[in-house]
Amino acid sequence: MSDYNDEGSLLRPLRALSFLGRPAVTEPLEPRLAAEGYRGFHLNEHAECVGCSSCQKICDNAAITMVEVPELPNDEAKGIRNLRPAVDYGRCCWCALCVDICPTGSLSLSKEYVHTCTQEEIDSYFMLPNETGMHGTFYGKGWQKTETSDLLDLQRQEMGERPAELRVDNFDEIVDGFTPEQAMAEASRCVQCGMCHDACPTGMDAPEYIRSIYEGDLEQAVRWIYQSNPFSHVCGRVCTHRCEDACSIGVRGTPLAIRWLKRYAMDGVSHQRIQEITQEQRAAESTGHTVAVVGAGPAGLTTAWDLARKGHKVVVYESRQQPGGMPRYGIPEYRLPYEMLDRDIETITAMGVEIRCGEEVGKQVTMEQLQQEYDAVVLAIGLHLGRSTRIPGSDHAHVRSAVELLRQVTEEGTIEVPEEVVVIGGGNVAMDIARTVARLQRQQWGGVKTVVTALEAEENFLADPAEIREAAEEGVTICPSRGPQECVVEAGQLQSLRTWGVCSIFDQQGRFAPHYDEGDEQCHPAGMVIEAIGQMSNADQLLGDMLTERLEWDRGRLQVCENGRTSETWLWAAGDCVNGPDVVHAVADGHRVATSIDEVLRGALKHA
Amino acid sequence: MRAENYQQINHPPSHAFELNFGPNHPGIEGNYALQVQVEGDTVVQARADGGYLHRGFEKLMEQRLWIQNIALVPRICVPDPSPMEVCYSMAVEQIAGIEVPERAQWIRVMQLELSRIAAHLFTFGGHAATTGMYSPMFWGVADRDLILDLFEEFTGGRIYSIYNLPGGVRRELPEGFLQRVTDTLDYIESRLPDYDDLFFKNRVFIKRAKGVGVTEQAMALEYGVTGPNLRAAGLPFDVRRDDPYLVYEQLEFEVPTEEAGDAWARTLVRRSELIESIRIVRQVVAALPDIGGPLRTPIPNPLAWRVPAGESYARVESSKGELAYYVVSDGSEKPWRVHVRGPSSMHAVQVLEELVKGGRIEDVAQTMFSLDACPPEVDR
Amino acid sequence: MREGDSGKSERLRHLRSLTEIIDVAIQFELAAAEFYQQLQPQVSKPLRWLVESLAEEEKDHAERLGKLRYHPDLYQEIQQQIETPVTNLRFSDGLHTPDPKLLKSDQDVLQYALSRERLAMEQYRALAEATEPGEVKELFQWLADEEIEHKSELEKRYYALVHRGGGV
Amino acid sequence: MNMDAFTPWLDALCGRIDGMVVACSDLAQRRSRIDLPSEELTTLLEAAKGEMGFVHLSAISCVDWIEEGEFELVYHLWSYEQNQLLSIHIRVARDLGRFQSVYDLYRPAGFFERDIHEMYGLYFEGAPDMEKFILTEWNGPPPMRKDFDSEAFVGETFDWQQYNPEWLQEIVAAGGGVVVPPTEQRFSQRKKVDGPDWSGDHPQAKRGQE
Repeated sequence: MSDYNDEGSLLRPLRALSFLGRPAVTEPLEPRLAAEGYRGFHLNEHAECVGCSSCQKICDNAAITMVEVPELPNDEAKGIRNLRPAVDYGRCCWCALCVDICPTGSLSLSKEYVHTCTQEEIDSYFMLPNETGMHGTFYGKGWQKTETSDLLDLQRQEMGERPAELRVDNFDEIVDGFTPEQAMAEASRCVQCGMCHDACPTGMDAPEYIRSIYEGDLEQAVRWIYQSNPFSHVCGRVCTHRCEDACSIGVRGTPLAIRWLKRYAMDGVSHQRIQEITQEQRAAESTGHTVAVVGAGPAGLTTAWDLARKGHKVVVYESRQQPGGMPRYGIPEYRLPYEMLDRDIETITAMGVEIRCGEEVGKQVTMEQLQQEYDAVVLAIGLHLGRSTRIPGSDHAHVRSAVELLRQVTEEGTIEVPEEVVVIGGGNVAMDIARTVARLQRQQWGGVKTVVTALEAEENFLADPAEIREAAEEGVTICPSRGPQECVVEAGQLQSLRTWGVCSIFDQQGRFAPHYDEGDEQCHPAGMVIEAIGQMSNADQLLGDMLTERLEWDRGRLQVCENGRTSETWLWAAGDCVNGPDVVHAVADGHRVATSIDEVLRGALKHA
Repeated sequence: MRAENYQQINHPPSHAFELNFGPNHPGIEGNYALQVQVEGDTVVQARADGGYLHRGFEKLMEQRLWIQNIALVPRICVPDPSPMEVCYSMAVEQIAGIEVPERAQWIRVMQLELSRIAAHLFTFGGHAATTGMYSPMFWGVADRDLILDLFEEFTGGRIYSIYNLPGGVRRELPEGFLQRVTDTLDYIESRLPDYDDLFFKNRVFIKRAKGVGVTEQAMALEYGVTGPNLRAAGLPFDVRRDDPYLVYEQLEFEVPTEEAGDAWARTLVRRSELIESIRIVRQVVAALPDIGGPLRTPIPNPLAWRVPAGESYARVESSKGELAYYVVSDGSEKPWRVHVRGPSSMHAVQVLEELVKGGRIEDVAQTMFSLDACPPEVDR
Repeated sequence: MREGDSGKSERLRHLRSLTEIIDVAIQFELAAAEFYQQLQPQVSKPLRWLVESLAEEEKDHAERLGKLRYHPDLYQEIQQQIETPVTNLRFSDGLHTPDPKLLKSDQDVLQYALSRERLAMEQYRALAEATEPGEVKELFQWLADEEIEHKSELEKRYYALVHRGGGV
Repeated sequence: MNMDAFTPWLDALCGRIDGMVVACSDLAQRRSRIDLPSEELTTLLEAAKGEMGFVHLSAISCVDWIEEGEFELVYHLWSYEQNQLLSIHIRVARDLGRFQSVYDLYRPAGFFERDIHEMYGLYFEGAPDMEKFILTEWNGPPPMRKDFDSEAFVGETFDWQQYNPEWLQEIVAAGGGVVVPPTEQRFSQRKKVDGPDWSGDHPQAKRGQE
């Protein structure tokens, strides 16, 4: 306690007179720079910013407007928009949350204290931050995102998977799927920028279903997923996930595991309930129109699904014994259990789609018949034939095509494989067959001697990096930059694959033009060589000469308009046979074609 | 109230006059009004009139993401903003069950105490000005600026630090910062004799302040007075010591009191508190180099963060007294309710009305400033 | 002027030999173009565009050589008499026509086109080797390089088709 | 201070007051919560103040549970003797709009009840002063009620500052311009999407160009 009774002194204040003798404190007139880490005005590295709008979402004062700057790049596939934040300093409160949430780290604040102007110059309060700052002079960065201040979780939840030694001798699914905690944590990383939606060929509402997962409402997530994709189990497992390439969290961190989240949502709701949910969207009445779809793969069945839920009668003709197309006959079971594919197909048939298996168009039924019996026909036959390198010796009986072998494994459950196998190709099909063969070798020979040779250097492989890693874990030897020259055959026996080293693979325009180093020759011993390179269809055979002749073609593929309609008004084409191989693209195509057919049929209804 | 809306109170013809203190008045931190009736120089009736700084913070907070409110709350008390963000963060942490890393707790204590020093310096200046002493006013404001320099350096903002997040603090202290804190504290300590000469022990000031605006302990308790104003009436209660938070339990400090409960006693309590705060900051400065670890327990992506349903009542001791946040979550991305219990809402309304009654006109402003009434806390 | 006249006729004499070479080359390209044109209706419709594009390319090549033939620089530059090597006859080998029924796929067509270009390239290279250093040798080498260019262009298409599964 | 007395007192109180529930009591954290019927409030406050020294009414908080049609009133009491904070939760019907004041027991209630009346429209009977304090010139509904949309009010009442700086004019001339105004992304204004719209065709619109 102070001395409350102190009466004070009248003289003590006079001591302050001593200040007259002290030097005056002077401050220079020039503006001084603020401290490191000061929250001044915005700076934005335009080359780093992807226009994701996260800054706008976190801004509690609605101070940020997204402005389209046409001169900047705009690439949906890469997750880059030409939008940039403009800041209204009449609203900004300099909290720097925009900096701390920025997924790319392009935003920072400057070390300037002051901006002021007259009422006439009020427009200067609204500015598009760039690298230099609002006054045209760069004074250095003030507040920048640090590891501590970063508001984003850049690390993906690790997906549990069975270790290589447990998976290499069987075809059980490899990944465990997310636990609820993992899914929640993973979903919480999303900033809802929608880059994934824009990059997805079928425009999946990933931000919405991720949010639903985060909110613990898996049924709602399923509802969002089925908005755009009836192959939800399939895509939750084997989608090429372009969404993840575009994810803005992926700019500095690992992108959200969008595909695994979809898998989680789909697995989290019972098959029964999923069917009930999907039935919500079924049209109440039948339209009386009939549509035939040729090929029960993702494109064909998506078309059928869309048309069926709109009330059209759809019959799908499938030449093989079971529906599913490439997901069944091309993708090994350790990536996609047949049961999950069956569930997707059951959901589709529950919508009223009829699938007739073992009815091959061109044999049991002709296109002409379909044309007569149905109001519209969709060709969705995929690319089921493997290309051959046609190098010397490639006509040997033990030189096989990957797609055919994979199909054989699906149909027969297993095949006999030799002790040494060489695969040609660096795509996902090559990995699929290599890992399948590796498993069969482990079962039949007790060890894995599978070699993958690809023209590409490893960083240019078309296969998913995870596939390459997992293949290596399972004992597959990856030989990048090898150009196949000859399947060496001696005395009628396939001996090996002879390859040359590839010195360069692309020309200056980025086109495929391998150059070989002939001195770098290797012979990979092989009892079987599997070619896993390009794929093609046999559309012309199936269509018949007449129809093939009538139709218009574009560079060897059926010519279709943007809605998938061919030059024949009753015939549409969808999927890989039009676009090249990709499951999610096929689904997107299915939707497009179905929409077009629906419009045409309804138009016909109106005029009739 | 705007001038055009002002209606003169009809009072009986007498020698009583009505005076308006505020809403713009140098004796008020911010905008606030006190309508007083005087007879001669004596105040016979007073009525507080608030709302000039009402920005609807509590309503706004119900419409914003949990962490967006961090940018909002410091604005509720301009002279002492740091307790606002710390208290809000604490309330959210309690609901969400977030442990704050130790280092962050120490840094928060440093922030709070630096803020208290700045706020008290400001109050000294303001109080001095209401008694006609302008040099201490300039000193108070200028020396406070040195603390603001420190804030600028470690939080990125001079006034509104926006330095806390639920879970911890936003960034590491700059290189060599603790030394600069020590230097500034040394300087402020060295200034105290100057303040004593010109202000605390200035006979003129003592004469003016003694016996003005007396809150005896019983009255203080009855009216819910807290903080320095309560301690000036002899009750040694301090939230930091008696309902401890952060790492205050590990710190040594006194809870200074006075008995008289008048304007001077309140100022003396603040002066002692300033010394205690310097003492606390020095302890933090000494301890911090040995306290490693993270600064922040990560929270989920703030754009989606849902704080689990629940409620909490977080209290801190601000420079003005007991500051509390009552926060209710319904489990969504934004608070369902945030109630800010500003300490001034007690001593700036009912207490003030009571204290100026019977006093003299010239003491009204002094009474307000000696209570450290902060209108934005009342208005929110 | 007499000197000039005789110089001119001398050049023309040489020129005729050089232009003859180019003419043969043009004929080769035109023959190829014609072959592809005739092939078109005989292959399946989806392949026609490919055959047509090959015909266009060959026509382009011929035009390019045609431009060279009448290029004024050539008159001035060429100083050397040519002995037309016997290998010239080999051009005709490249003119054999395959059975269109064997050209079932885009890959078949491209393979055939590649073999043609390879043949031409080898032909010019052999001519260049058999010629004394000088302008004519350079001309052959240039022609060989042209064919290498055509061949590598086709190879790129071939790789894109066969190895990357993309369009031709 | 008798720290040991608090818990037995709390237990005993439950026997004395009908419907009183000790929702939680954490002595180490110095926090206890009591839920009780609103008519028992005064009894409890008297007991707390008289028997356990809860002389300090730290605050009265009002929470609008609009869907349940209730206001929750929370009386935060502090005992300087026990060093304990006691939160007393009661619910009053929203429609009724009135409740009894505790001003006689706690003077600070004068401020808090006046504030709640102003902000929520809950009238306290027996309070000395229910005059407006903060919203002197406000004639609208009590703004803290959940059914009052303050942002809509602001939107209707105030203009958005319009800017047209040169840089923006140049961008507009080049074919760009404002794509997403802040209001669209503002958290409080964000459209609440309940679920997918399955009525129409499959949507393909890109988000960036919304």
